[in-house]
Amino acid sequence: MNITEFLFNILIFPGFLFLLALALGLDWLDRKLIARFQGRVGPPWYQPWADLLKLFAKEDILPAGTNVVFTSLLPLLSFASVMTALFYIPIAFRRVPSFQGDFIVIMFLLSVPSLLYFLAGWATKGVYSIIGGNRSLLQYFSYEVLFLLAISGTIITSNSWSIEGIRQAQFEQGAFILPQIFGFLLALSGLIGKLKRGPLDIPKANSEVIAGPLTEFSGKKLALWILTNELQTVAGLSLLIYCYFGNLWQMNKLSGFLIFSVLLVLMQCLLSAISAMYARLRIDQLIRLNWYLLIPLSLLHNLYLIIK
Amino acid sequence: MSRMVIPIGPQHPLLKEPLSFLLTLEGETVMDSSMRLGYVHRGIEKLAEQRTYVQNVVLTERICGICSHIHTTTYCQAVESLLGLEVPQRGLYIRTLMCELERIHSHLLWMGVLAKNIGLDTIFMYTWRDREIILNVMEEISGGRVSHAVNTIGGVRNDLTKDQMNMLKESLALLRKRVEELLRSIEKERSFKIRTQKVGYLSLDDIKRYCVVGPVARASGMDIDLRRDAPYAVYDQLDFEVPLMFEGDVWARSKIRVLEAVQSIHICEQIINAIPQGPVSVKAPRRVPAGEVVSRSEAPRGEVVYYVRSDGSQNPMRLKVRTPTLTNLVTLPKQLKGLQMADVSVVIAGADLCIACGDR
Amino acid sequence: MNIDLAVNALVRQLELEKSDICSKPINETEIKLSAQQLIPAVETILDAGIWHLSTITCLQVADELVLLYHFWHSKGLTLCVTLETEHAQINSLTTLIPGAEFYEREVREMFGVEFVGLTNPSPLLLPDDWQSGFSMRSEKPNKTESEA
Amino acid sequence: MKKILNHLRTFIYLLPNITSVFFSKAETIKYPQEPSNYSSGFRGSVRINQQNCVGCNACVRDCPVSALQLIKVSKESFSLIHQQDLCTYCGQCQLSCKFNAIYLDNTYNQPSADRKNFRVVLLKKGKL
Repeated sequence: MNITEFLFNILIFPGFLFLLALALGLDWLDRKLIARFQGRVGPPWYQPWADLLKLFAKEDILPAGTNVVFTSLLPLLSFASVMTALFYIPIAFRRVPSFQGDFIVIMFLLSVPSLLYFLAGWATKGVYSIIGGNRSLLQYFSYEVLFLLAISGTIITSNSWSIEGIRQAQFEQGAFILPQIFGFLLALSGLIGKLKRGPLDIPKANSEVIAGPLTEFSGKKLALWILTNELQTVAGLSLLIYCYFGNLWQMNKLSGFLIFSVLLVLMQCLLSAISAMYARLRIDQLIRLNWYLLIPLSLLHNLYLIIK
Repeated sequence: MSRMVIPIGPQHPLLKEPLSFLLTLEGETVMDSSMRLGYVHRGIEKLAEQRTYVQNVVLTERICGICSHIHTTTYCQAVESLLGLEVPQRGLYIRTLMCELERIHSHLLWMGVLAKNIGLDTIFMYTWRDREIILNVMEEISGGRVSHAVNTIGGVRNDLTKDQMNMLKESLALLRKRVEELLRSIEKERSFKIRTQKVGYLSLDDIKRYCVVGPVARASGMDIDLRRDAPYAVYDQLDFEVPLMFEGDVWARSKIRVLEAVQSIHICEQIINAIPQGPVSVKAPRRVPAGEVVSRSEAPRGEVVYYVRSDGSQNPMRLKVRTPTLTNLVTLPKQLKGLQMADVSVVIAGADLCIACGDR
Repeated sequence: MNIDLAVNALVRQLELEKSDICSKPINETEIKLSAQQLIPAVETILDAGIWHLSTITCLQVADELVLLYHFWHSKGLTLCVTLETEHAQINSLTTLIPGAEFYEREVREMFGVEFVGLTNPSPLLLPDDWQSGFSMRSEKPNKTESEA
Repeated sequence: MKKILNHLRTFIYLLPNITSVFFSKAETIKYPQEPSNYSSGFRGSVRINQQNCVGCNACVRDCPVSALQLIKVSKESFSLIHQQDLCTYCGQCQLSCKFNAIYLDNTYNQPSADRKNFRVVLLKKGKL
């Protein structure tokens, strides 16, 4: 591999620029869809780009008494961890280094931003940030378990700890979406909590805690946080697609890319519809729902898969 | 657990108007709260003493941006009774029509704010979309979307034309469909119900002790409505029901408001069918004889009280305005105590605050 | 129980004279009381089942402050109490009617009437450091009213 | 069975609504592309009938915000000035005028960055 090809891979395709376009495209789709569900026109396609550019150009203000280095590191670290996770997820028709256990690595890397999000709340010392941070940690302990338990149904069936292994298993056994539809739905609800989308946008509920931990952030740091969240959406959705629809396309083919895109858009539609349909839950209601209902359900689901 | 004091307001996304709360939190639970008003205090009562009765009609309209018409209605009623004027029936009918349109508009607006505060933006957009129908009708009739300037001492300014009545009829038919759909949604939608039920409970006894009025009182089972109990304008000639609920929580308040909007549509339809022909206003003298009067009417949020005292000159000697928001505000510390932080927004929205009214 | 019965009960208990009672437009009855009679009068009214205090109006007539307590129960009932402008003082109603708190606080700020026993006397509308006196008091205290 | 279905339906209650709205036209308008139109009765700007005005001062007296100003030299020569930045467009002047001289119509004033532009001389009669 020569240096130009390497740089092209890192920066443009399938690296940074492509992922950015994908993330912002999904963001636009989300906003447009919710707007249409609510009877509005919605933003034009370049709106997320414009927002991002504007934020990068804005002045960066932090409250007095906060540690500048620490607060700058937080969004950078979370951005970096999501980008690293995306390196291991085979987006579109890209081959990635796959090894036994890369699933665990991805799960870890995807949960790092949530922890940093909580730290951001404590680092900026605003009352709303602290409440938002506490909420995000509480939410982390409920949805993360749910997401992991639900998606591990596919690991049990495929008997593999790598994404490629799960995908290969589906070529033999058929897509997991049909036999494991409940597991898929549970994983999706876990993902909603992970992405802090409505109706589980409790840590950043704007009628209560303004913007949660991000209240005091502005400018480039806020832009990085937002970008992280959008990239997390891409990562989470493609993880679900690989685990549940893995056999629908071949790698390294244009048709594969198209099928993958269609699936991604459909999943985004589902997420948008869900966030348009429900009111935000209260944090205690969420925890009760998760630990009394959804997590026992996913445990039962896994138990059933093991016995079978 | 350590206590934390968090400010809500004067600027906060939850509040649409400035009001300051200081909540003492223990974890996520509200232990104590204190409240301050006055961020939009404009001294309207004092200002009114320096203006003529005619100018005050426009001034009282500026007290509130949502229920502007009811303020002028109550004020004009007071001055008319001091003058001993008999307002023509057609004028009274148009006045009542605007009151009811405004009630629908206010209730829909409020419903949207509640839905927005619990994160159900879809309902917010739908109710504000439906509210736009009413605003268009009101603009067509009066020439203003919010400040209608329909009332004048001695009657109303605008007459209803045939075209306007037809437009009104069509809009009301569409609106009835939409409001009934909204009623079904708040009865059925699960996440809405679990967020609003059993939140902000007020018992019948609390209602009496705090002198609460309007939909908040009616949601706790207090059967009080000035339109029926002390009819003004032409309410004694109209047929309507006063919905009543006994749960006393925010969900009951939201349902009762939508039920009232349905009743208001019913009243508007009656008015269109029954409106008599004739003049809409009589000429009023500029000087008002000395005397005092207390005028009451039922605003969308409850009882509005105007006290006007005249000393025989062109200017009122004292104009006192009591708006329903104040009665609801008094109960807030009681409602908030022991709640989750997330429910604060629900309770504050449920009280249907209009701070500009409260401050005056 | 309606307003007329409450008025009769008031007359019996406080031994009021006929001239203290007058009727006003829009179904309103006004009763003149002295400052000491207010609390027993409100107790009588509450016993009679009239729980709704609409508002408290304060106004300045010549060098006197007039407090008007507007009650309502299908019809209006106004209790009228006259106070001296200097060191105006009256018992608070908040123990009987907690809902009167805001009205009393407002009158206290705007007219300087001291309510004895007010549960929460902190400022409501004006800033904490307000020092410009009582803004609703008349600038021309000599302006007299020509009663009709 | 029907009861269970109804119960399940409450979990996705808004789904029919949002799908039907999704496929219908948007309620909001793209502002600069689609002009918003005002109703015939909309109170947009203050106009005057030059012939009818006699300079009686009725509108100036009743204006709640003192947005009108009458400069009167004699019975024949006077001018009426309208301060648009003070005006609330309440329509009281139209109501007070006995000669149908001053009225409000539904044309709309464009905003301006300069205060001078808001001072409009509605009428100039005679020698001032």
